[in-house]
Amino acid sequence: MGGPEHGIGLVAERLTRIIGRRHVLRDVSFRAGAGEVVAIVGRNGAGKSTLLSLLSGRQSPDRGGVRVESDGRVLSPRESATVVGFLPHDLFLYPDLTARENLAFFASLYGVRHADERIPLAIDAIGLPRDADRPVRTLSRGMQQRAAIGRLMVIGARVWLLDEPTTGLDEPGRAWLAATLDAAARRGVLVATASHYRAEVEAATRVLVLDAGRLVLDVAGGADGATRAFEVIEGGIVAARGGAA
Amino acid sequence: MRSTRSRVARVLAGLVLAAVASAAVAGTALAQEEPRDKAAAGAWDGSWRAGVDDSARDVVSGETMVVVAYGAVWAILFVYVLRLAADIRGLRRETEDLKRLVAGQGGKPPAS
Amino acid sequence: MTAGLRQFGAVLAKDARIEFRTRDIVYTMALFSILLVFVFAFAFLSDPSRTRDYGPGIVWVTLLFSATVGQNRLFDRERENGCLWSMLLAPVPAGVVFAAKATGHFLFTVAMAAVTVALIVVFFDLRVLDVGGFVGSLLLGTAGMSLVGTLFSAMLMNARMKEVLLPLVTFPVLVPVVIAGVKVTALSVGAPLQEDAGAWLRFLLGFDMIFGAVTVLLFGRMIRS
Amino acid sequence: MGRGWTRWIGAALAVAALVTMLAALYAIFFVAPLEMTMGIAQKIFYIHVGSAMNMLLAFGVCALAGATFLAVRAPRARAMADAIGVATAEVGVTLGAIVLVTGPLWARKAWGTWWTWEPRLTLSLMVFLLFLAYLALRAFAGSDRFGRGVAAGLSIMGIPAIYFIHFAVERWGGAHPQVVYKGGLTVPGMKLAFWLSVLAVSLVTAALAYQRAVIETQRQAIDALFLELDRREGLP
Repeated sequence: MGGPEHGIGLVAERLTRIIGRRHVLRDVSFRAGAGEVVAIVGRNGAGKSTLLSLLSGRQSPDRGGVRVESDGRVLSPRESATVVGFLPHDLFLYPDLTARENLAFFASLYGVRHADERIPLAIDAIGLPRDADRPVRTLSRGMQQRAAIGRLMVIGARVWLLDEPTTGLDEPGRAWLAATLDAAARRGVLVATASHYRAEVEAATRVLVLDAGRLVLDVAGGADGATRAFEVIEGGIVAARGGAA
Repeated sequence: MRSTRSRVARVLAGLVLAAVASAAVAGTALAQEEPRDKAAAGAWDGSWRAGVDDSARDVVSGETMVVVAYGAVWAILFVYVLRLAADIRGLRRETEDLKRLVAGQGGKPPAS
Repeated sequence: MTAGLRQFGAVLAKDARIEFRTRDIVYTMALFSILLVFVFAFAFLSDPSRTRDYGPGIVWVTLLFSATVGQNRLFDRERENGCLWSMLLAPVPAGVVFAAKATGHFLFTVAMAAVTVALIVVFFDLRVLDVGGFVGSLLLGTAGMSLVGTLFSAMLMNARMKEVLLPLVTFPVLVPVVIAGVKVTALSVGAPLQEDAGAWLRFLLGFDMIFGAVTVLLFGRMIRS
Repeated sequence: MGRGWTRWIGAALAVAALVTMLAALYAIFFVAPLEMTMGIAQKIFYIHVGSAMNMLLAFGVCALAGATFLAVRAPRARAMADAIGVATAEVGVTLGAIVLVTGPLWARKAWGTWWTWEPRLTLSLMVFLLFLAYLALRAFAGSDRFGRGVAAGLSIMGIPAIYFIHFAVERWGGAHPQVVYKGGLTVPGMKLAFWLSVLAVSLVTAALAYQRAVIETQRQAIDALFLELDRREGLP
């Protein structure tokens, strides 16, 4: 696992998000470094999407904060925006533009240099050469998912935040995603995904378990990490309280 | 049971108040409305004074106007004070819910 | 600064491309405005010699309502996949995103207005004497509408009652634009008002500049509040 | 703000408002002489203009509160700004209702029509509409921070909007600004009645707005308590 000092780092400090009279997220703190693949798991409504939304800057926390570091230096909001890529549940793609046009638009928005070389590479990498010129609206959910990941590649994000990226992906699609995330991690990208699937948790280098907005488990990934995580989710709060104390 | 009856009563009171108010306004308007054709003398010079019509000025006595005006002022202020009272009653009800929850009698906190 | 301009261009080009492909904003506005013109044509007991009196009013009511109808559709493409935030999370000043969207709306509305106003001039037999003032007031007025309208249509993108809220919020602010616009349009078709069209045009320009600054500054703050 | 302390201020404001209002009414009906052209109906003028001036003042305070809400990060300051914003807006709408009821009654006697586009009357109508839009945004554009931020944005934009509306409405009836009806405040008795009623309406506005702000602060406190309950719910 890359040391947190060099390369990109993401620090969440006592993140709290309140909506109406409920704590959607309570005092969540963790630090992740380059090369890590962090799986964020938990029941529906545990706060997974909210956590990713806060990490990306889509929502601002009621208490606490998020910092992006590069080689130990804290990045400014503008710099952070350049390196953080967010793939929310609603994909961030214009349905009336084709995949290629979407990638070109975001490349110029992020000021990506020699985009004309990066885009074809990304299109091949995400396996959409034939469908790159059809409006995204006409693609299947799985293909749209791939195009959305292509967006992260094109803008050269060093932190990937993905909200349930496997929805709509078939078996080969899931395998492709796992391989893509793994390759990205090896390149020093910090990957964080909210997910349900055991396979994804096992492939992760680290597992964060959220329950009712609280971070109840933060352990290494792999087979046993996944087992403990899903025990905690099924067992509910009491078992985790005992286990993690 | 008491709360729903008082809410129904309050709604009825509000409706009656609104009906009376609108009847009063309509009444004064209709009472002395007589046909008045505003033949546009020449081209409109753009000024709002073109609408001035001195013949209709002294149709309703000044006293009525003053009574209606100051009556309306007090009515409007009174309605707002009623609204504040309703707000306070709402706060008191929410405090009751809170006390019940804190005392652990269960029950879900009301949706915010 | 050049980065900002490039990003402004990227957003505007994106909107133009989508609009060229789907045409839903311009069609919505064009159809709505043409229907409005027909309604006006039949609604006014048209004494042909007096069209000068209500012609300008019709132009501006049609323009205001069509622009607002277009506003509601302007962010539909953003709403579908949450794309407004895809732009705001990029290293782009929020004001640039706002300015590009407002400019987009301005261009679409001007394109629609060209057709609609021509129709009105024909249907209501308005003899435009001062074309400069006539066109100038339409451009400056539309700019004001685009600035104020785009700010609130962005904020109301997900609001349930946005079709009602948007006019309720923007019309009071746009009353001066309509007053000034109708004045200049009336003067340009020869209404006998002893007024200086230039003064009203400067008034519209002042409105656009001040509200341009206010809306650009407010956008970032309001979207993230 | 301790309970006793706030209750004391609320009561003091209410009493002051009532006393001043009674004094103003006395001045209006017993001190100020009858105005020649309009007779007794001119007495509507005092409360009408008093309310209109205070509505504008309320809008200014609402805009300041809106600016604070958007500019400041500290939660307590934002909550206070939000409370003041909604309080001044609601009382502003109440004053607007008074202005738009007494206005036509006044216009009927002064100019023979229920409504004229006299510059100040028109401006009052527009400020009233802006307040309504503000409250509508708070109600329908989201009850969370975002909805309040949009309403705050409108209140800030209201300031330049009012300037442009005022300018345009003044010149709407021809290029030269209209000679605005001064209400014939020539005699000292009338001036006393006028300024007393402006003061009276100001105190009424302050009393009502203060009470509404206190209610809003208490509502925020209750929300915070529910939140505290929610926070403790998960702990053992």
